[in-house]
Amino acid sequence: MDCTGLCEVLTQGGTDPGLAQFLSILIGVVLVVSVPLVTVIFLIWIERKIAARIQDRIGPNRVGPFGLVQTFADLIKLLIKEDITPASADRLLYNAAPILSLAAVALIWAVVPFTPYHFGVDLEIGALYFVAVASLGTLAIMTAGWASNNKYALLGAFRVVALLVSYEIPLVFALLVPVMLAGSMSMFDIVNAQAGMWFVFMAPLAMLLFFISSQAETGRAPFDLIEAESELVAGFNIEYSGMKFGMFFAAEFLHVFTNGVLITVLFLGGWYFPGWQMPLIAFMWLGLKAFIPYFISLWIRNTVPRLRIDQVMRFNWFFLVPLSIVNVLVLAFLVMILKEIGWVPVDETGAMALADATFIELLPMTIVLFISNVLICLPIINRLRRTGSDDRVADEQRAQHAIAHAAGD
Amino acid sequence: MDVLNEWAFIGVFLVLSPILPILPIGAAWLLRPKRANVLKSQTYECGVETVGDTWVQFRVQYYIYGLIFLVFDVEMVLLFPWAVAYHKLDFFAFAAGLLFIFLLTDALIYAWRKGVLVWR
Amino acid sequence: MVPLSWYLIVAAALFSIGVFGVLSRRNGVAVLMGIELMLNAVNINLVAFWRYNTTIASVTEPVPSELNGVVFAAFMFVVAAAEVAVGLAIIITVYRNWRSVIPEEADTLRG
Amino acid sequence: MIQFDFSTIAFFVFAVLTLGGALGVVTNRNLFRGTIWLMVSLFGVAGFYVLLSAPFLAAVQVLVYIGAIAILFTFAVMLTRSLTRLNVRYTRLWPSALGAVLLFAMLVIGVIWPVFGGNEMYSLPLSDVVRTTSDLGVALVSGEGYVLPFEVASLLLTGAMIGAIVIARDADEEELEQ
Repeated sequence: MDCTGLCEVLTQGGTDPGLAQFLSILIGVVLVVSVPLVTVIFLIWIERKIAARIQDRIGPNRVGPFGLVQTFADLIKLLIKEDITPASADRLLYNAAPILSLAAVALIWAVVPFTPYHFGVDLEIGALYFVAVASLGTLAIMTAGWASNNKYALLGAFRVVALLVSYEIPLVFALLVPVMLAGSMSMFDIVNAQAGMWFVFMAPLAMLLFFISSQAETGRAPFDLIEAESELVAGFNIEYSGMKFGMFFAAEFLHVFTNGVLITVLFLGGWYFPGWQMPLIAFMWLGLKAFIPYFISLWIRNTVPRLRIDQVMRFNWFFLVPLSIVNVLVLAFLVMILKEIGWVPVDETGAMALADATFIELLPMTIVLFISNVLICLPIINRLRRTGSDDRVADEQRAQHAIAHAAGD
Repeated sequence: MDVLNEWAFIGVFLVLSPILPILPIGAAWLLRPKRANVLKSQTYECGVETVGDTWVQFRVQYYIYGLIFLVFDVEMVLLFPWAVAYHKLDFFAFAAGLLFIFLLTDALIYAWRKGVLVWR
Repeated sequence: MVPLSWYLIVAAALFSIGVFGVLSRRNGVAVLMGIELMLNAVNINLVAFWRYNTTIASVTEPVPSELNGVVFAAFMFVVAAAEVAVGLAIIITVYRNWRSVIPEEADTLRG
Repeated sequence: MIQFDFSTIAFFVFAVLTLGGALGVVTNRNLFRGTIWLMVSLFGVAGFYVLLSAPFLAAVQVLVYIGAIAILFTFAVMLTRSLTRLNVRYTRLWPSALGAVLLFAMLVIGVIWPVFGGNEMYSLPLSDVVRTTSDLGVALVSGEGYVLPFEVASLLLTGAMIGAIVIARDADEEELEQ
């Protein structure tokens, strides 16, 4: 095993090489883990402020300047809340579920490249790692629902799991697109391949699909019918109280921002920004760019009404899944043809290589791919619109029929 | 051995990341009031005592969604290497990947035509 | 690094536990879980033999046969998924029709 | 002989996870808990894949088994509901336990130890270099590689999906009629 950086310093200081290596890994892990930990505390404040502004309120403003310390006050409140475990629950699994839920989200951060020099680890299979780890969260929800030993919890868990697995298909198909363009699953290589041109311009549709399905993966509105906190029981976490309940929520808050970071890494060029490259500024760019999808996600959450489960499922299986498959097929086909006519930058072996290409070299390819995406989208949007209005008409007719029927009696 | 070094990081991460939620839950366990009684720890359903089994009968629909997901998930197993190698594939190999996707789309179209994808 | 035989011993133990599960349980779902264990034991063996037995001639020019263990294991995932999907579907249908999940009791087809 | 480095310790951790989880599967009376144990066991197997330098398979193992097959198992357990409360029902408990132990002993004493145990050739991997996922992709779809099994796998999945839908749908329709 190689021993560089901090490990090297420790070895020179007289530490045993094995121990030094372990220590350097441990310190790295602690640093990477602390990023989501610190972020989540401020995310909760930001999210409450934004939600309040959208709903024409002020939001937390009592504790500390601008209510900044509010989250800590809530944390202390949660710490001294009574925490009830139902008598009929499966104690071990009941307690394990919230831990697994938050850990699954935190694990994603291991592969996030913050700057060219600061990242947890650069796995060769980074993109697949992220999907695999995210699926642990699904299992956590299933476990929580079953271990609570409650009808509503179990039903809620079943519904949420059915929804999560359904939306994972377009998510993974959308993920194939940056992997194909970069020719690697490593998050680091994917960012590097966007040096000349961000993937959002080459594959806007893939980004849109990824965004919609990751919104569903977090269980946020308009896909929050399982939870529907304002009208139904809470779903799979109905029996949870105190800190364990808080952990499910922390996982959700963190997941939304994690998705923002992932979209930035996969589609918005990670740490790149035209004409300005420095390690620390790179970190700032990543954070700033991650806020764009994060803010849009909050915006949608606070403005779009909740959908029914049959609508959500129909939207996924009849629009998102076919669209994501068509998207991959069209992109694969077009890039193959563009390579034949020489519009795609290639390396000396004739393989596609976007990493070293400049903006100008990538422009023709990008324009063709962008137009193809728009062309795919147009009929789909039309179809969606027509289906929506048909549904509305049918609903209205049914309502009128019911009224007439009631009056006739 | 470089690869294993990377995975050692993931291994340590795997052990440490549960500590993130365990710390606050543990602190809460120390601080919170513990005055459990029989009424409090009953199942929270609607105020009335719980009737019957928790394991109510579920619909096969859930299973079918899970099933289609499983098939697509396994498809990913073979498609991801194809996507990674895509940039250096010749036309024949590329067409093999397309045929693979088409064959699976057949199954999806079948499910669509049979109407099992509609939530009833 | 541990020698190959250790992996084989673990795989053999996993396979034996799977056999025990298949033979001793009456519940169809539990039997399928045992089969999953056996399939995974086989997969460990495939990958272990591949890792300890393959010579890689040149780094830059991969030969497909240098990857046979991983490819076989990937196809095992396909087989396992197909088996679980159909197997569980049969168990569910048998349960709905006979109100039983014990394989021996669904014997209508017996001649 | 054997150095106790990082990978050896990891091997033992994963062995304990795999075999302990497997024992949990076959001894647990509750099927849902059995599913969770199965996942623990298969997670250990994913660890072995990492140690054997096949990280792609490890990620796939977690993705397919924990992400999909576990969900399918829990759905099936709930759909065949009354069984979760069924007392553990073993048939031929002792004969099958004896059979499994004999099988294990036969494999270890008869095959693994004589053939691979003392053999120096199998104490270390033959080559340090490993193939990447990109090479795997080329091998899967190239003409001299595994393109035929690749397409057959797709057909198999299609067949399995259609078959399972046909089988499961009967039960669903019956239920809707009631």
